[in-house]
Amino acid sequence: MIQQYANPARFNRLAKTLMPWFAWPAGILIVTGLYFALFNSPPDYQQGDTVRIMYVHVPAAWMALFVYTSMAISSAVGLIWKHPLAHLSAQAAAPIGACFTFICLLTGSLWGKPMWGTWWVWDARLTSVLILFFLYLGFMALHNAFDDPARGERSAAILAIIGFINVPIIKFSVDWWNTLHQPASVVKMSGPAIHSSMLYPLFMMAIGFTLYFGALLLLRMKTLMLVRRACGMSMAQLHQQAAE
Amino acid sequence: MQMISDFIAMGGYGRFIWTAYGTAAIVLIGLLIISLRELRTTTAEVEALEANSPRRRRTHTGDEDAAT
Amino acid sequence: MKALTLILGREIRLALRQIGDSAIIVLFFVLAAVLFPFGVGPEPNMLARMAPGGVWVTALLAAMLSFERLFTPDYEDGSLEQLALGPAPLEMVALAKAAAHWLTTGLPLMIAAPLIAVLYRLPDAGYGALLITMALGTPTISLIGTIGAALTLGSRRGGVLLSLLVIPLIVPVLIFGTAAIDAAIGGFPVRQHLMLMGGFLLGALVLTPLATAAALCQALE
Amino acid sequence: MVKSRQLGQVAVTMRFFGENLSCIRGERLVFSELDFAIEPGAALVLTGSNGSGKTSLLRVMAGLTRPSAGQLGWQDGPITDDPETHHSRLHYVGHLDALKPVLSVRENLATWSHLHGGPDKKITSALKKLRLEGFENIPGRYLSAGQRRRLSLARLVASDAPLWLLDEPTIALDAPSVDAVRSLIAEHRRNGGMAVIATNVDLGIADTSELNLLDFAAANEDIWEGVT
Repeated sequence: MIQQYANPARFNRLAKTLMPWFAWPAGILIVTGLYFALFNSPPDYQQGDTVRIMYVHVPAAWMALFVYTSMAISSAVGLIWKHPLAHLSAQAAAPIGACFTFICLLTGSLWGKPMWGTWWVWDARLTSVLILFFLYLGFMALHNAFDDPARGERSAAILAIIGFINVPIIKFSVDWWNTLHQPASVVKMSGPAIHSSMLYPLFMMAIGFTLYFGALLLLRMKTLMLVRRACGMSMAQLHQQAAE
Repeated sequence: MQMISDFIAMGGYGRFIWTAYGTAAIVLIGLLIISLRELRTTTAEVEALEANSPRRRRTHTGDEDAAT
Repeated sequence: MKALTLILGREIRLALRQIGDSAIIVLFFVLAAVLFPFGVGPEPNMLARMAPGGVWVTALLAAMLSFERLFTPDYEDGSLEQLALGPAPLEMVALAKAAAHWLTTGLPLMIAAPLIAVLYRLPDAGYGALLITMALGTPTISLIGTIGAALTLGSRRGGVLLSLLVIPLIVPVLIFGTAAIDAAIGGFPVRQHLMLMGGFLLGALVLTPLATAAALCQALE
Repeated sequence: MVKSRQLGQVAVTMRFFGENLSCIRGERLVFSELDFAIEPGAALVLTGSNGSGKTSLLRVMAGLTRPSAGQLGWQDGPITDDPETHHSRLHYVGHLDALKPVLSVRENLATWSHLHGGPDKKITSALKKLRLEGFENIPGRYLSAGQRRRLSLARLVASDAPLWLLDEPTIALDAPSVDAVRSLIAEHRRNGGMAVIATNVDLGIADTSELNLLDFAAANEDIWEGVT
């Protein structure tokens, strides 16, 4: 086995050991988080119970940005040091990120209807998150538009790096333009502007989602490695017959 | 009984909240199931590939090839 | 620098030999723009209200059509390899290709845009802004388009995929382009929109050749 | 080592070598731990069955494909330090002819030779050497496969480059053209130039060293080996 390339066998063993440490805590945290979110936290004095959508909308939004950032970083690592595992982690993360972005957009609009009276408004934050969703779809579409998987992963990696410019735009869109969307109220210089009884379920859900992402990433990476292995083996057998 | 229907109603916003949680659950659990199924089919495929060219036979043809 | 002019000269000579290609692009622009009044109805102030967006969106789609033919012919007949193996760096090749695309497609679209605006009965105050925003916007579109063309080089459904990748990156140019024309019509100051568009152009001028060169390297590997 | 360009004489007389090269193509290791070195005036012939990596190795030498391991270099340093200088020191003639059907034969050759700094007057002599005189103004689309191949080979002489990388140069060529190519290579080597030729056919070129890609094949190992 060629050592200096990716060492899939070592990663494989690592993934096996890490998997339970991600999967079970994720399940527990999400379940307890849901319990607190739905039963144990107070309704908002203005919004009433619709604020409970926050416990899904906000963690999904954080995850959408977190996953794209991890994709951009692993794509850069893959391109610079020609490390196949890095490309694989970007390819594995893309669908997960796309799902989180979709959840974020959907729950946002479900929260917007009762609060702002409309499903969608062309607001800086919402538009840039929609663009992020298209970037995820673009990454996945570009990835399997080529016959040679190695070619697809490298060109998708470049798109991931170019698209990264959108992440700061999303983060600061609420500050740059006067947006209907609420400015940052958790991660702030002056400390969170939310009461602790609402903050705990929020963090529980956020950490639960992150662990869910970690477990699913390892799982999808293993699948992708097996796909590549199958592709490599069939190519090798092809040349084996050709040589005979 | 009354408490539960209050809970379902969620102060009149029930349909928004439950659709939000419902779709989020469907998407996340759906993704998990799809990923698990993909893993199963790919492992089966690799095992099939490995079966019809076991390591022993491959090195054998390898030697033959080097000899000619 | 000499290499840039050489490659640019080659591109322009090739484009002039096939002048029909850019003529078709402008024809599509006119046709697509003419469709809107049929769809929306000829009522004057509705059309005038819609003129900036209509002209800009159809110009963008027309430019989108020509991106696929940017690298594919050279990639298929081996010229791209020779360009990559030339003494000039790939960034230079990318810049020359973008400039050639702007001259053969962006410029004709810019010339045709006021004519279309007349069909849309754009108020007189808007024409100046339309020309300036097109002057600033079409080069940015050409530059970002070369990234898309390089990324999807050699892929199966190149054209459609290219639009999926490029449109999200071009949305800011469209937003501020139309906003500038609306501001001009309304008599509001146009300066900040044009400054932002100028910023996009300069940013694209510097960054896109790097991305395109990286994408071309992957394509040639 | 005279590095300045002298007209007509190949000035850059340096050794070109590669160490511990390996290349992955489509999830498969095509060759590994491959070393080679070419002295000025020498010719290296790459042999091996189809798919053994001849073209891949040529593209790695040209700098089109990045090797997965190992490095290439001239005596004054690895090619990655200054890719442009490396590119200006070589001509790569692959399977594709880099010919535009709309441009005439002269214009096609001129684009490539000017890019490499070749003077205008050498174009007619290049065409004559490849038996293409009189074709100057014919648009590229009317050329036959052999003529297109000869036009592609004309790039070698239209501008100077010490290293020639030729991928099956004699495909679709008739007998007199093969002789013309053979004499071109011989003259290039007399001027201190170097040539790497990938071919399955015996070209009958005197004292060449040979490199068989199959000696460096990686025994069918794929890089995702250990994954179970």
